[in-house]
Amino acid sequence: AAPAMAQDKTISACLITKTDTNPFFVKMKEGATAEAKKLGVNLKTYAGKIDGDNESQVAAIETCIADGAKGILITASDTKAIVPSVKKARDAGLLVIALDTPLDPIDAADATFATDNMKAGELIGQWAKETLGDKAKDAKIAMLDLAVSQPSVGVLRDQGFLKGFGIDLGDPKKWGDETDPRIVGHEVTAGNEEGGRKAMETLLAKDSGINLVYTINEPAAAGAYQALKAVGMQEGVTITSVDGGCPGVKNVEAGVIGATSQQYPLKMASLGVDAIAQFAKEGTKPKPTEGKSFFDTGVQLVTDHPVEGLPSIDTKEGLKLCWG
Amino acid sequence: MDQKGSCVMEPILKARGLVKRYGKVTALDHCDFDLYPGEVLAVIGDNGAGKSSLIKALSGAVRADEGQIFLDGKEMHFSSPLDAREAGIETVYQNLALSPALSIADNMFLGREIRRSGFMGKYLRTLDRKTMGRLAREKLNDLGLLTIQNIDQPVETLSGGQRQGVAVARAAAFGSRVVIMDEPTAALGVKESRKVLELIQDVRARGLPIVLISHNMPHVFEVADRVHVHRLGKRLCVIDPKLATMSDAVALMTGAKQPEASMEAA
Amino acid sequence: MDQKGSCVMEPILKARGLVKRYGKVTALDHCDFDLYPGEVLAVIGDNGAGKSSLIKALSGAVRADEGQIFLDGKEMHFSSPLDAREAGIETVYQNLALSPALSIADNMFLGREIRRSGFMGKYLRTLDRKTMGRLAREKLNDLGLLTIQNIDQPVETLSGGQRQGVAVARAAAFGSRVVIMDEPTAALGVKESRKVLELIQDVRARGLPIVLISHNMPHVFEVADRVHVHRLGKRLCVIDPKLATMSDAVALMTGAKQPEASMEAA
Amino acid sequence: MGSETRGPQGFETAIHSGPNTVAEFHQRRSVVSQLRQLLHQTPSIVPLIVLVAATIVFGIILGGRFFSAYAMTLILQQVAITGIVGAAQSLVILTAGIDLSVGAIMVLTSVVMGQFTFRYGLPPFFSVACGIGVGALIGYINGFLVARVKLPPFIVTLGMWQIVLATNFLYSANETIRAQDIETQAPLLQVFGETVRVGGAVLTYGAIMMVVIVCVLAYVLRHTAWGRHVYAVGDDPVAAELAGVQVKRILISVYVLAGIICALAGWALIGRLGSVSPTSGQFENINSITAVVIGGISLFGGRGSIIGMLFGALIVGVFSLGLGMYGTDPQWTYLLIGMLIIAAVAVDQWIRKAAA
Amino acid sequence: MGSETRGPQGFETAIHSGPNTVAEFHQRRSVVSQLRQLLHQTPSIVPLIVLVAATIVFGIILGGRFFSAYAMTLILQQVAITGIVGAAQSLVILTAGIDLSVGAIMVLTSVVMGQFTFRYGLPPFFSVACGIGVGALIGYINGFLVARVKLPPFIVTLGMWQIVLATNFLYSANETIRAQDIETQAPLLQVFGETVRVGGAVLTYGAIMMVVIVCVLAYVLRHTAWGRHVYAVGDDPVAAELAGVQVKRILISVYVLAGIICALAGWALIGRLGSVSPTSGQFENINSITAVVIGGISLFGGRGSIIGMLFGALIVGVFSLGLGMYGTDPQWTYLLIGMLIIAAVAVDQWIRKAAA
Ligand SMILES: Nc1ncnc2c1ncn2[C@@H]1O[C@H](COP(=O)(O)OP(=O)(O)OP(=O)(O)O)[C@@H](O)[C@H]1O
Ligand SMILES: Nc1ncnc2c1ncn2[C@@H]1O[C@H](COP(=O)(O)OP(=O)(O)OP(=O)(O)O)[C@@H](O)[C@H]1O
Ligand SMILES: [Mg+2]
Ligand SMILES: [Mg+2]
Repeated sequence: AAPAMAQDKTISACLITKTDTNPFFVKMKEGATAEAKKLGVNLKTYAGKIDGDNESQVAAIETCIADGAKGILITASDTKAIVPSVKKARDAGLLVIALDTPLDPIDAADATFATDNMKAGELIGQWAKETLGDKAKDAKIAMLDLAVSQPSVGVLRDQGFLKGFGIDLGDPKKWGDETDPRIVGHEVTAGNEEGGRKAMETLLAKDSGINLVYTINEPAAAGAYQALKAVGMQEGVTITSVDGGCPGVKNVEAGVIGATSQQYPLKMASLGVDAIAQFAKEGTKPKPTEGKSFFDTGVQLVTDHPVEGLPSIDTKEGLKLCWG
Repeated sequence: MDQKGSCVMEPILKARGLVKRYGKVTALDHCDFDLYPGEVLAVIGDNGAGKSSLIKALSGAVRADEGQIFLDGKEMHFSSPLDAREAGIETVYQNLALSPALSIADNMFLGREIRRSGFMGKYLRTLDRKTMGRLAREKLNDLGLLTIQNIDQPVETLSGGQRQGVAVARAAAFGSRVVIMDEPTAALGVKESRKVLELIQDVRARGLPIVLISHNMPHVFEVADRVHVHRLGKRLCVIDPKLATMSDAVALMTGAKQPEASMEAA
Repeated sequence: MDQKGSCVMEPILKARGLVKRYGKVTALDHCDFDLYPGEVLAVIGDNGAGKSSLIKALSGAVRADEGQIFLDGKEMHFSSPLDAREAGIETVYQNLALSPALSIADNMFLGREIRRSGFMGKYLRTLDRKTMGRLAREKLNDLGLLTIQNIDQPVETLSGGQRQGVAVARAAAFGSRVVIMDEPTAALGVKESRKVLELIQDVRARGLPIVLISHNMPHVFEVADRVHVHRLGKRLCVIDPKLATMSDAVALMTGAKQPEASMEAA
Repeated sequence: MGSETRGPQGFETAIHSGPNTVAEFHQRRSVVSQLRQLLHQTPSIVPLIVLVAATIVFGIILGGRFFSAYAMTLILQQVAITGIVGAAQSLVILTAGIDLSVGAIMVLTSVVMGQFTFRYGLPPFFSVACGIGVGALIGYINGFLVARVKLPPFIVTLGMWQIVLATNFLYSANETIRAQDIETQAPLLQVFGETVRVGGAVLTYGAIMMVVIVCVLAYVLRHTAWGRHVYAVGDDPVAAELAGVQVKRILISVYVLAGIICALAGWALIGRLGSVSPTSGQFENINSITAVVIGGISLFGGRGSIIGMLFGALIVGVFSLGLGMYGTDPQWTYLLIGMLIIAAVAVDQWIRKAAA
Repeated sequence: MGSETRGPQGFETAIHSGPNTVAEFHQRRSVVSQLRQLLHQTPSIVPLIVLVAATIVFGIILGGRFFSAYAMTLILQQVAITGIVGAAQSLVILTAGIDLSVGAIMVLTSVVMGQFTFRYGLPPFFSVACGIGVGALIGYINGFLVARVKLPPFIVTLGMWQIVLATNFLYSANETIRAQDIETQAPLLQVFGETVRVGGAVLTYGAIMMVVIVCVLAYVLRHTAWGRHVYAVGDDPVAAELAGVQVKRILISVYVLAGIICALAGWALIGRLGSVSPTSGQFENINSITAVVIGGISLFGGRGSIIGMLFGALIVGVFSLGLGMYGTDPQWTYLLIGMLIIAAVAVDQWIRKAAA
């Protein structure tokens, strides 16, 4: 094991996010930084260059070990590939907490504070199914995914949505292998507005009858909406999304997005920092949520058009809980 | 080694104490230079003596580290070839300075394009290709130098001799004060060289002074009025080709002989 | 226009019906060529007549579209300059073919490096820099061509004349059958040109035949045993400089005159 | 010293009696070589042919959906950003440079336009001007480093790419400005998203701007002294300098203009997205280089036409839309575009080799 | 025709009595110019100085944590992949090319090694050989297109980058092979992750391989004919061809070797990550170019040393680790590295200008 060098009195901790350009991770970082300041923890942040950049995260873990940090909070880009590095950190006596995305296997981390991304997808899938009602049978669905490299969040949300909507998944570990004719197509968006718009336009050109859109996150949804608006179709098409960021919830409020699954990055981050502080002081590790293999920070459906049998909160509530 | 006093005319182009260093090499070592109105001045010297460096300093292509340049007695500070050109000094460089992909006409007018008159030219800055093409053809024909069919063909499609011709014609056509030619015939055949020499005499006949760098002694002694002998980065002496022989010139530039008063130009 | 039959010797280097086209231009138009053992053959012609193209075809630098090349009567198919070199043909190209950043020694041995003997050379393919340096210096000194201090200095630090010298020395030192020189003196001063001419005579004295391309008639008539006149992409005739005059040569290459039997070389 | 007479050397007298023409050669004239010749003279014809061919092939495969006015104009909309940025890239590449920072400049300027309006409450018009100013400034720094400090453009803009992108994220704090807010408070920012409808055809002002920029630049490059000088600089900077072109000034002006065009692209980007998003357009540099290359502009500078770049961008647009509509896996689309790039230059090379 | 005598022209007789030296000039010798001269002769000194200086500065700021054997060797581990890929990149750049596909080749080969073992159940040894074969094949295609079809390396490898990356995603089906599986079933794949400990220093075989590859290539480039030819080709391919270098063969061999080295990097990547992850290393092309450029190898080819590239990679490593430990926001790190790139070439340019 590497020596934990200089025994500073202050506890130091690391936050390693997938990227530092996605607002979700930026907010997570803000939440963690605020909590760290409160607790007097010295928090350093690292990030990959793009979603899927595993190497940078490996280097970041090594840096944290060398730096003598007490614990690491990580949103892994490649949940399997990061495991050996995480093991190295744990062997060196660091507490490793997976945020947002569970590692594979989940017990590779000391604890996981995560959203259930599959669940998040399922919620909007179910909501869409109920909202469309009879029309669900012959819905035309556009799937706006993250990237061709199919990172796990993208796959989980996509497959969750389809599961919730009642579509046969094929291999649940990848998107694009479904045979249901209701799916017009999958396009990638890079999770931003530009990609969202272009992907939507392409799918619209493929089939102008699209009436349901799944988007990987709210920026992509905003882009998709622009594409619909450009052809005057914004009224007849339901857009669903995942994330629950403030601009996203406002878009739900404005009717741009029908429903979104809200997650709580600030909560994950602050819980994580607390756990590391606790671990450093008392050596105790956090426990997972009852009945689950991880600490579920929860996901809630945000919509102003609730459907029967599906718990949801309205946008007013959502705005109170939103991040950034 | 100074210019013998007795000359009544002022030099049109004069340089004093030019120094140019390239890293370890001092290519010009306090070099002087004088060109008188209406004359053909040849510059001769060994390879690497600094002839091209001198010419580049005079034409603004490089900036001398020290020294002064005077045009018609007025000190000039050329910071680019354009400055020198605007002062009326046209140069044919040893490596031609043509843009291969541009047409002959474009090359001839590069940096002095003619705009259309009226609105288009004034506000849209449209070029007057017709006039430029016509003028280019005229100049080339005037000089009888080339039989080029298409003034719009790219220079890269011309043979080496034709390119040399375009470069020489450009300088001769636009030079208003001084024309400088650095080894204009080095790559040329017998016939083509002859045309360039005739051109030099034509230009002199128009009253323009010419600086000619050449390693070809018969050519130098044929057309030059005075011969500037360059050695080790400076002017060794200026000889009169009517008083001195080619052997003298070669002996001087290779260091086999020291300059004698009897050969020097007035 | 064929070679007059009466020659008992077989040409060492012979070409028949070479054709080379560049886009629209036919640079070689069914050109023939003969070089006899031990002679200096000059090739003269206008700019763009196709002299360099001929030389490039003979030395493998370009592949002729049609035609055959024979070395010692055996047909050769050179697909690169290396092939020709391995057959003993060394060439000084018009644009030198030196690598500016490499040292003089590296340049001289480029493509024919000497490896160390023993394990290092055989398995690690280590170069024997010492031997190469020594040989390079010897060759340069032998030829008395240059006073270069440091054999390891990059070629780009040499003056134009010195570079020309390295290229010529390389060809002269390594040529085992034929040495070809394309305008070796074009950029050289009087002194440097003279050295190259002396070198040519040295090489001939060693029994090697030489092909010399030059626009300088006095040089050609000084060293050549026969003169190949090139015109419009083909061999017009071969003249004997002892029978023909420079005027004849110039008249022939410019098309002012048709070849006459009296001037032609045996 | 008998040989030392002045005047022409004796042997030269023969010259004047000779024919006075330069060497001429027979010319071959096969159909193939004539075609090559034509293609060589107007290099933008190749991409045009590819474009038309690709459109027809996709039209046949996909039928009316693809051949609709909507789909056709959609392609124009989709390539608007790449086309505008590609215009900037073309200018730089014509000078034998390359600009890896174009996409980053575009994003940063769009963020500046948005944040100046919303963070500092400046009037939108002024914010747009500031954004354009920022683009010009970054372009100036690039140009200064390339022209005056004489650094290779690849390195300068590689460094600048990272610097500008990092600045963008640091300055924007990764915050998106929502379309609704812009719509209500600063519609000027979205102006290039407005559409003109003619039947089924939907044209955005952004797409129109792209066409206008390309046409203006095509005019400027061909018919003004500045344009000729840009070509001369790219062709051979030393020769251009000696021939009296102010190489440094031209280079700097090219990079500044490229920066300004990128800022216009940033403005158009706001129109296209509705919102201001700091994560968009990071790969516009690769896209624009792809368009330029497929459009037949030489990376060595001095050759090619900006119209070709527009065709290049449209080819990529036709391929991505066509393949997307056909339902190809997006990964296959990437693969095909990769092959397209190589094929495009291979064809170009073939033409050049032949007609040189 | 009196002047037509054979033999030297009369005026030339004077030559032989002259001094027999070439033109010589006075030489200045200031301290600065001598320093410049030294730096010019051994170009890898500049990055070495920067490396040492950066290490010292971070050591002072961060104290013992940074100056530990562990942290120092950690840098070596962290730059191992970039260093190996950078070696491949250096070779290509020395021939005046550029290889944008290096990172993609690396990932694809690591995926091939993993999938051949786990999907098809081939013996790991054989899979590794196949991976290296794939690397060599892609390199060969690059080399063929550059050398024989004469396409610009930038375009060839830009296209190849996209093609290889898409192939990688399609072939791997985006599946990561887990470390545990590799550990139990094919430990050979992870061999470069094994460590050697000397006190606090932890060296992986991967880091050792990087050093070995760089040293071997440094030897080969300097002391074998092939190495000299690589420089000659980068310097002036036409001259090299005429001087008897088999330019095409050298170019192809360089790209093939680069492909093989990238495959070795892919193998080392498995060791470093433990697992086989198809999403890794997409930016290795930019990283390796950065290392090469900071290391002082000229993008115009023919100049620079591969040892400099190693220093360049280490400089980036020192900066990333140092800034990371200091707690800088990652974006600031990118910003500083961007500036570092520009500064590095600016210094290099200064040295060259002076000593040319
Ligand atoms: N750009 C440059 N960088 C470094 N050294 C140079 C440069 N230009 C010229 N030199 C050096 O300056 C000296 C003089 O060169 P210059 O070209 O002026 O000689 P020259 O008399 O024209 O020779 P030539 O007759 O061969 O053309 C030479 O030693 C040359 O190597
Ligand atoms: N690489 C090339 N591409 C296109 N055309 C070429 C090429 N090389 C030569 N040519 C053309 O072929 C013809 C013959 O050229 P070549 O260089 O053989 O002439 P030359 O007799 O050596 O002339 P010079 O005395 O000027 O050196 C010319 O018209 C030239 O423009
Ligand atoms: Mg000169
Ligand atoms: Mg020639």
